[in-house]
Amino acid sequence: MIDVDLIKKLVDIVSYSNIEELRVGDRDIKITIKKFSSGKVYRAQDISKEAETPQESPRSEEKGEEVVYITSPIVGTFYRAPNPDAPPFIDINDEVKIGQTVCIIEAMKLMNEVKSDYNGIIRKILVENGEPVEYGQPLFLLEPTGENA
Amino acid sequence: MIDVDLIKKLVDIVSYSNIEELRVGDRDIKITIKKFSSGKVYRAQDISKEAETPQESPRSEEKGEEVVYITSPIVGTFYRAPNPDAPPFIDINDEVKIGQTVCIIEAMKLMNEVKSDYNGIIRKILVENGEPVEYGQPLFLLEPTGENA
Amino acid sequence: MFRKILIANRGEIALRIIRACKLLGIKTVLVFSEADRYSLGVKHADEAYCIGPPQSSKSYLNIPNIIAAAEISGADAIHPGYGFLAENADFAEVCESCGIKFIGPSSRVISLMGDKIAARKVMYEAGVPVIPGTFEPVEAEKSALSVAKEFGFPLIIKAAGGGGGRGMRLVRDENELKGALMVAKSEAEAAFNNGSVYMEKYIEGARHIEVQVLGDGRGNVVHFFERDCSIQRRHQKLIEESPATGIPQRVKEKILESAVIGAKAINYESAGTLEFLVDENDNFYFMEMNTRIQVEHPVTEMVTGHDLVKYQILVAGEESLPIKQEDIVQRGHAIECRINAEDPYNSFLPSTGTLKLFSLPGGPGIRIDTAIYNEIEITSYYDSLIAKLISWGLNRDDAIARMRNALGEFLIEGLKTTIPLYLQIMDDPEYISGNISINFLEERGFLNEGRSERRYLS
Amino acid sequence: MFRKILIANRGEIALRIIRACKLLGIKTVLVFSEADRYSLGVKHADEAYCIGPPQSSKSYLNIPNIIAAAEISGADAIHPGYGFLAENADFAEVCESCGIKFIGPSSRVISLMGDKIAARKVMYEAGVPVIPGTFEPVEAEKSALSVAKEFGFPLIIKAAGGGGGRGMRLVRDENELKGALMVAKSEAEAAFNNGSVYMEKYIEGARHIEVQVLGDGRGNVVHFFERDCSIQRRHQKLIEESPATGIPQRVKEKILESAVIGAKAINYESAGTLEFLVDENDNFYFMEMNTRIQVEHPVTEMVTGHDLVKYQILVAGEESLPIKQEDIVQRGHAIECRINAEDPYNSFLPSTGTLKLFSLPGGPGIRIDTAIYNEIEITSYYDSLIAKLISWGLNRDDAIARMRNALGEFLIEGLKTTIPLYLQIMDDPEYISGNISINFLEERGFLNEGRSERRYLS
Repeated sequence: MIDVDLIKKLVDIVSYSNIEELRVGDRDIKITIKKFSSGKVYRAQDISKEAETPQESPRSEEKGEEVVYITSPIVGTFYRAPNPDAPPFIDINDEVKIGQTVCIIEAMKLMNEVKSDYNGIIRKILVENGEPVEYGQPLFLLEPTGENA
Repeated sequence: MIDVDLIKKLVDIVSYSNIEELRVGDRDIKITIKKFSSGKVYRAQDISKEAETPQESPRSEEKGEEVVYITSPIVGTFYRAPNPDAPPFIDINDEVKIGQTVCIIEAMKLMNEVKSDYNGIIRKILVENGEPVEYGQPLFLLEPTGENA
Repeated sequence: MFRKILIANRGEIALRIIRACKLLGIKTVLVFSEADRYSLGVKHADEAYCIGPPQSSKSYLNIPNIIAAAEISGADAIHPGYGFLAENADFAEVCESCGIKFIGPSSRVISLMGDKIAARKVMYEAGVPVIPGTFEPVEAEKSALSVAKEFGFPLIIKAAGGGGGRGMRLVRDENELKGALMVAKSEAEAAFNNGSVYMEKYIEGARHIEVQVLGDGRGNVVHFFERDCSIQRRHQKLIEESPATGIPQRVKEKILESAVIGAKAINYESAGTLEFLVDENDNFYFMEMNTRIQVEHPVTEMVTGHDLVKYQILVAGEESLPIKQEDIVQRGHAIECRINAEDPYNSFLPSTGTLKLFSLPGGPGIRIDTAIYNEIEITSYYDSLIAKLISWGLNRDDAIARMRNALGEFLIEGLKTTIPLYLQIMDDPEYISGNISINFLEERGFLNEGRSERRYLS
Repeated sequence: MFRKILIANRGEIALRIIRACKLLGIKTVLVFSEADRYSLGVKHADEAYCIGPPQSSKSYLNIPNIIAAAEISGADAIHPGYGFLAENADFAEVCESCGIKFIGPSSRVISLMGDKIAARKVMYEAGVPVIPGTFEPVEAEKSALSVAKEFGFPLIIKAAGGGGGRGMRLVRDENELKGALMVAKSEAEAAFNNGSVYMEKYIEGARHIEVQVLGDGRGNVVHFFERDCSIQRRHQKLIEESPATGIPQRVKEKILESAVIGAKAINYESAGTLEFLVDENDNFYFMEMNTRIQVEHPVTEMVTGHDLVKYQILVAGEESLPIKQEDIVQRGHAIECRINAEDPYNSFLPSTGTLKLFSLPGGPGIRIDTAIYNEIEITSYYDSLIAKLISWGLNRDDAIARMRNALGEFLIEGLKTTIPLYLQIMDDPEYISGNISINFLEERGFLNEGRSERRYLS
């Protein structure tokens, strides 16, 4: 049984202390308390900035399901369609195949097609049309289907 | 059962200490205390210097027996006897009483008697005759006997 | 020259003195309290001795233990830094009687300048302009009233025994006089063990200008130009700069000349500072003299290139000036911000805790004097200064721009500091234009209404 | 003036450029590799974009991604720092064609000075003394032999395509000539994609003296005096100082004059450095020109007080010199030690790992340019420079004493660094007396016999 009150108390204890890690066991007690393992360097104002940057890892767990990301291979401006009047290459819930063009990234006046490395279904589009993207930035979240080499 | 008060006490112990890790066991006790795997700042040449400085705590565990230290209340030069021709105030295995003079510390040409705060038996003399001592430096290690207020 | 110097201080100034000693090849002994066992000073000194528990009264003010540490280590001189025993004539006298050179002026001069009334008198007699006021202690309301009639309101009542705002009262009219006199006397008695007070005319909208001098104790004195320390809160300096801006060159020269005259009049030895008030019409008045190295000495070092602590030691050891006046030349502009562990938005309440230090500023024109390092504990035992950040530029605008950037480069956590306040000041148009006075922080709205904000004149 | 500058670099020089931009009120965009996401530069820049994986070839040398980052951020200029793309004429040309100002000389001048043979010729024709040698590539053994007969042994074969010791061979006699020529050519081909080599007389016991210049691209050039960078290992500078010591004033003046003549001859724009060798008889010879800001520029800044990176930006933005020659004045002496993550007692093997930083030096006369902070990981992707420590004093002895002390104040763990070597050098009587040459480290026994110690001329 999970005792919420207990957890809250433990969280408070850690929050208002100088420790960084607390492990609690049971079946005749096992407690580990750690103070400052190291810590990354953030100023307060950086934390939000950092939080905006999605993880670069192309594979990541979300809600227990396996998902993958298509990330930007270059720096430039993200476009969902080949030109302003055309329909987007793909939309949410579309199925994509390996090698299929999913978007265009414009850089130095060149239109660079980005192709999917996965078979799967588009579950999220992570960048607005016309927005700048950096190298490695996740563009689409896919639920993989079938074979993914 | 997990005892929140116990945990809070342990957290306080860690927070307001110089240790970095505390592990508490059970089933006939298992305690691990780690002091600064990282935090403290020593250059290589400092480590020996630091190692020479005994702990200031008047009470400390050693080989499972309880021992106490008589520490220097002032800065000066340590003398075991009232003058060079006299026998030392006390020697190893002597019994001392609270208030008994155990040594002299010379400072600014004045001889300051140091008296024992404990009843006990002298087990170690930690400073050589004529050596300088700093404030709080352990001078004698005692095995306490009888009543120690 | 000295073989070994004992440093009777802590924090950044202890490190500063160690650096000067190493420049001169002199060994260092640092004394420390139990709270400072893991300080950088202890790490960098050649020897270090614990002299007592954390409380200053039992450690850094413990004269017998400090002298004993000098004896057992064989130190032949003691540098007192600033604060603690730096202006304690008794300590200087004990050093003298023990054959240990006190790096500073003689106990006689410390006493003389420590008595603010006597100091006023000496300076006045030497021809240095002093603030209009009394040259004797003011005892009773009746004599206070006659003084008030002579000089007019507003007036300030000050303690003869010391500075820093304690025992000080601004009196705007006759009704306030009696009460202010009583409170000032009892505050002075409590703070300095000396209930004597004196009265001065209050100088409106004044700037705090001080002159760094160095004397050899034989009547030879050089100056290192002036500092403007007007940015204060309750007589605590927060920002200092050199040169002073907005004061005509001829007035500056008069002030420098007066400072040298004053220091010569007392055969001053060592580094010292004569503090002046400069009013809106550029009249200037001697206020008091500090007979020690000051917190803000780095701005002078940045501008002149000279090492004041080194010179302090050289003068003490060789009894002659290591430098001629014509070799002291200003270049550019320097600003110091005192980074205090205080909450500038909550009555400057001291902030304590374990500091997480990630990164300190650096690069061109930036100097930091600090003893902080990652995971050091900032306690309430000592003053709240954790770092001095000094910026330099070829002109004041560059010094301000570099200061602004360097303040932003501080990456520390775990404590509130005065950094956010300084960032605001560096963007303040009045500060940037050099339009500052000792009322700057109040007038520009940088001081919140803290609960004890008005305890002292501010 | 520029509104926003993109910085195409990393580490301390990225921070250095950010500081100069902040001084000028210009916004900054930093590009970074995945290895540098948590760098101080990323924290302190106004904007930052990831441009590739850790390998330089895919990030800091990735021209399309860097230009794209300038486009999406709206940067109107790019500062290349040193290394990476700083002397890449193609990159400068791409910037020019995209309407982004490259902060440095034109691609034409970069190309010209990048071709070491062409540079020799231009300087020779301008009247700058060059090392006796060839003005054309040396192709075959036969022509090499005739050159050798003209100038005599020992000789050096150098690559036309670049510096830094690669493609360089010392030839002591005729027997070594053929083999050395072949090896040098193939090494030059591999390193610079250009197998052209040329030959110069070897100057015995020379000192490396270089002159910092700043030009406006219209024939106006000022110099910021000289630096002595003789303390080198395999043509990698380790310690630099300004002014040079032990060279007669009239010779220094000739060198400075030659440097200005040379820079004017190519209508040089931006900050640049002309490198000279000075032999034991105080003859001096132009070696090559670096068309970028250099690692060692801080020693010049400490001595002159001028901000070279600021001036680089001003010249690029305003196309005129921000300073007159007569306003550039030397004060005191500055020394820089390059703190590298290398084991000086094991062939300078790079040291990688997580750095634990406790405390960096500070106080009077100390400047640090570094991007390290506690727990940062030092990888093998980039060069091993982790910090530049610069000391300044009114004279060279004070600068040395402060450097010695500051080196001792470094409290870092987790990596081997060159600090212990520098501590030894600061105590070396020959170094202290200023008796240095490019063979100093070898002659004074500071180099162990490392396994690849003799791969390059040393």
